[in-house]
Amino acid sequence: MSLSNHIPILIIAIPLLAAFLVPLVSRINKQATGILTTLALGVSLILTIVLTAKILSVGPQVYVFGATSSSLTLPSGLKFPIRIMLEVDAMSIFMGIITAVVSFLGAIYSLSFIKKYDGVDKYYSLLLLLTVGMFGMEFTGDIFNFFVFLEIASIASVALISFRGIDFGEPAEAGFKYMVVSSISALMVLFAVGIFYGQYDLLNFAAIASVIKYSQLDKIALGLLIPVLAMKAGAVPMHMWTPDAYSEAPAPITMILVAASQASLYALFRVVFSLYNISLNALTIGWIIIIFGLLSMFIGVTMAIVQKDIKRLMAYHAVSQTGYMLLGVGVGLAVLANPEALKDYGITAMEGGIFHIMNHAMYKGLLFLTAGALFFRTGTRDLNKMGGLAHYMKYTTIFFIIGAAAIAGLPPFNGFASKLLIYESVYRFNPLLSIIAMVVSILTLASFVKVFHSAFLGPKLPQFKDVKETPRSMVFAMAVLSCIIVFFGLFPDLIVKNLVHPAVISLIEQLQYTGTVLGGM
Amino acid sequence: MKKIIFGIAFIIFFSFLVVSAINMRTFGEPTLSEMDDYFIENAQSETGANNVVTSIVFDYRGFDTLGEATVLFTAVVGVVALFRGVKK
Amino acid sequence: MIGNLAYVAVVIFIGLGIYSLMFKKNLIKIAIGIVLIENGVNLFLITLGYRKGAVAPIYTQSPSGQAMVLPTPQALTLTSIVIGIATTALILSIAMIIYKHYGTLDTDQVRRLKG
Amino acid sequence: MKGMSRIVKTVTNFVYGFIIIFGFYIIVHGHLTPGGGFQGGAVAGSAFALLLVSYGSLNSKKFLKDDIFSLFENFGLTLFIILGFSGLGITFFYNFLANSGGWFGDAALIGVNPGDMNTGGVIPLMNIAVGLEVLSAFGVIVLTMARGAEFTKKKEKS
Repeated sequence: MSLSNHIPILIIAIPLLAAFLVPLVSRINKQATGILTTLALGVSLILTIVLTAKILSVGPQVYVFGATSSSLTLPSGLKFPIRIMLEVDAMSIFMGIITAVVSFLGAIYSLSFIKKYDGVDKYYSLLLLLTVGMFGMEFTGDIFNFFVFLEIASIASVALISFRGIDFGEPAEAGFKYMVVSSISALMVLFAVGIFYGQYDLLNFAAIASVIKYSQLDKIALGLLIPVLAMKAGAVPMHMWTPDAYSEAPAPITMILVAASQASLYALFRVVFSLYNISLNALTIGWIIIIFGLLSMFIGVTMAIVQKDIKRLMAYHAVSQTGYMLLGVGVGLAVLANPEALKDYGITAMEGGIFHIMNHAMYKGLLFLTAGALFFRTGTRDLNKMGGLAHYMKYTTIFFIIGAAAIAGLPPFNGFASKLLIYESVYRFNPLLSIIAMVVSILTLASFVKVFHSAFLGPKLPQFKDVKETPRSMVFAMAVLSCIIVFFGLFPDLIVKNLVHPAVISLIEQLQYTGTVLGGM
Repeated sequence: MKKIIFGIAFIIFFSFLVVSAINMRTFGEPTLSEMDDYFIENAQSETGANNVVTSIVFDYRGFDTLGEATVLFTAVVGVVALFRGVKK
Repeated sequence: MIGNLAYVAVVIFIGLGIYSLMFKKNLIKIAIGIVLIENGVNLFLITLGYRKGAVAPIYTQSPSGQAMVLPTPQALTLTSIVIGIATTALILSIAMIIYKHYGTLDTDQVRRLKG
Repeated sequence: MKGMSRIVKTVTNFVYGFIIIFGFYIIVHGHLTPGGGFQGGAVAGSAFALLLVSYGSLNSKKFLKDDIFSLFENFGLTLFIILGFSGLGITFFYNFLANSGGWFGDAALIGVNPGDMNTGGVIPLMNIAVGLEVLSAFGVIVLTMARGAEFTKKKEKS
């Protein structure tokens, strides 16, 4: 069917078309905007799953814009591509699945969550644009195009963070901080694009990767890209925006923001592995990323324990969990040079790190949705004011237990699966790192027990007596997430073998990435 | 104390930029320009437009411009969403 | 060194933007800093695309027989200028709202989210 | 903000039409002369800023209605993405009108030529769509921020 090789662009174009139509539809009737948004994100979720099946069976897909055929990467005998192309390999479709699932459930959750606010059509339009920005960042094979979609995702998330800004001051302040951080990171990415263009006169990831000579300028471009993308992903030295942005945004948006910051983490891995793969001395860069990871883990957890606002606490945990991913992939990168160590534990470390990205998106999303449910019913996020909610909100309590157990890495849940992979492989690399990781995991469990006790247990408080369970659409979204968490927890090797492993291989083998573009097909 | 850390970070950042400016090829003589020469020669025949820059913006790199228009649309929706309470 | 004096000038321009972003206390000055960096990076892109003694890449009544400047940086800069407008519009509206709720634009007082 | 003096208002009444026409000229001739959708839209957008500044945001509600702007903006954007989709038979942004003899389809003479309007394939249509979108985007942003400035002038501690 002719449309089958147009899937990569349809995943991006359908939510974009829906984003443009939502303001027009809202002139007709208000409810239709929510349904249109959920429909558009549902279609792109189905297309993502179809594309995953295609990529795992056939191999990386390339989609060239405006060429006479969708896979004509090198026009008429040239040695370099001139058009923009989407290059979707196992790693980018892995991130694509996370984006599709998280944004679809976010749209369903906000069907009833957002009814309280006015300007609902603008909210849905921005949500669709944020999803388009994330899909674009993950699928594009062109560095300038990556900058454009990074900017779309940043502006849409800033507008969504300060969505409640009209009647409160704090969301505007959080939005301002996030805007400054994402402007600096986007502009330094543009500066690095300028450096690559100035040297090689090319704008395609794969073309530059095949021609890169790791000159003095390329070291500087790498030196610019790593801190800037780590800043966008919320790693420690520049994580100040994370607690504010995650706690002030509406709950479904926070869940999508977690996936958005992981999209820039994916960009960091893409730059390090696919652009610089063999040419950089992997040990030092690997150790830099490991240090970023360790700092994020430790500082994230220690800051989280003292928090009393439930969403700020979860935001600091998001920072510490990002540390796990950086640790896992950093170890994989550090041993990239010697093949037998790579074979021995490097690949399992990377598998743990990348699998942790998906697990984290799932259980952190669930935790933020439960916090949103509490806020939706009780109107407060302060743990001291909450108490005895387990009596009224039974489902939310169950979902919270599943989420908290998953983040702490308790066995039957998915957090355990990826953390175990990280522990055992990092132990062989350097025992101290894995011990720190375990200590951080225990502290995470401690802080979530505290949250569970102060928010859910305790006597029935008088001011919460009319609190009911959350509406059906919110319960449905949380139920789907917990089913995914339990499923991943019970059958981790099913996911690791045929989803995470190809993603890791597609990151490590640079030739597979450049081959699809320069080698034709 | 915060000022000193910010100062050091600024110095490092700025030295990165200055070193990259110094090492960049000399101004006015692009060492490699095959992609641009291809555009200059073939833009007229392939897209039929005299203005090569416009043919790049709308035909060769049209997806950038779609992302571009989306950025502007996001900014407009964001600004309108921020000031939706204004009744005047 | 003389060959790329243009780049050094552009980089100093970007450095000014970063300085005013990091060390200034007023929100509007931070917004100005971002606009400075934005224009600096656009300028950097444009200076990459210059060819000595070349003419604009447009075929309508252009002096024939002259080389043409590289067109791609101009297309990239066109896109990033409009992105600059979008970020500036959003940052200034957020600064306005902060001013309405906090009554001040000084970053030391706009500090309710702590810990 | 308040409107300006009578002189400025009369000059604006006279001038803003020409600015918009000049903006449309740049949009439509985007594929021949330097310019295009974004630059032309910006020039025409400055005419709305001029109207807003001279008449003030308080009583400019009469002739600068922002729901018409947002309607135009959505229309321009949907036209742009439909042009992108219409090439979907082959690939997403395929220039199906270039050198096809139909609308804007003539092949441009290679090398320096006086410039023939009927060339450029999809590019002039995209120019017009983007010009419309940028024009109305500036209108909406300038209007909303002017009203927002009026609204946030009163300092409330909240």
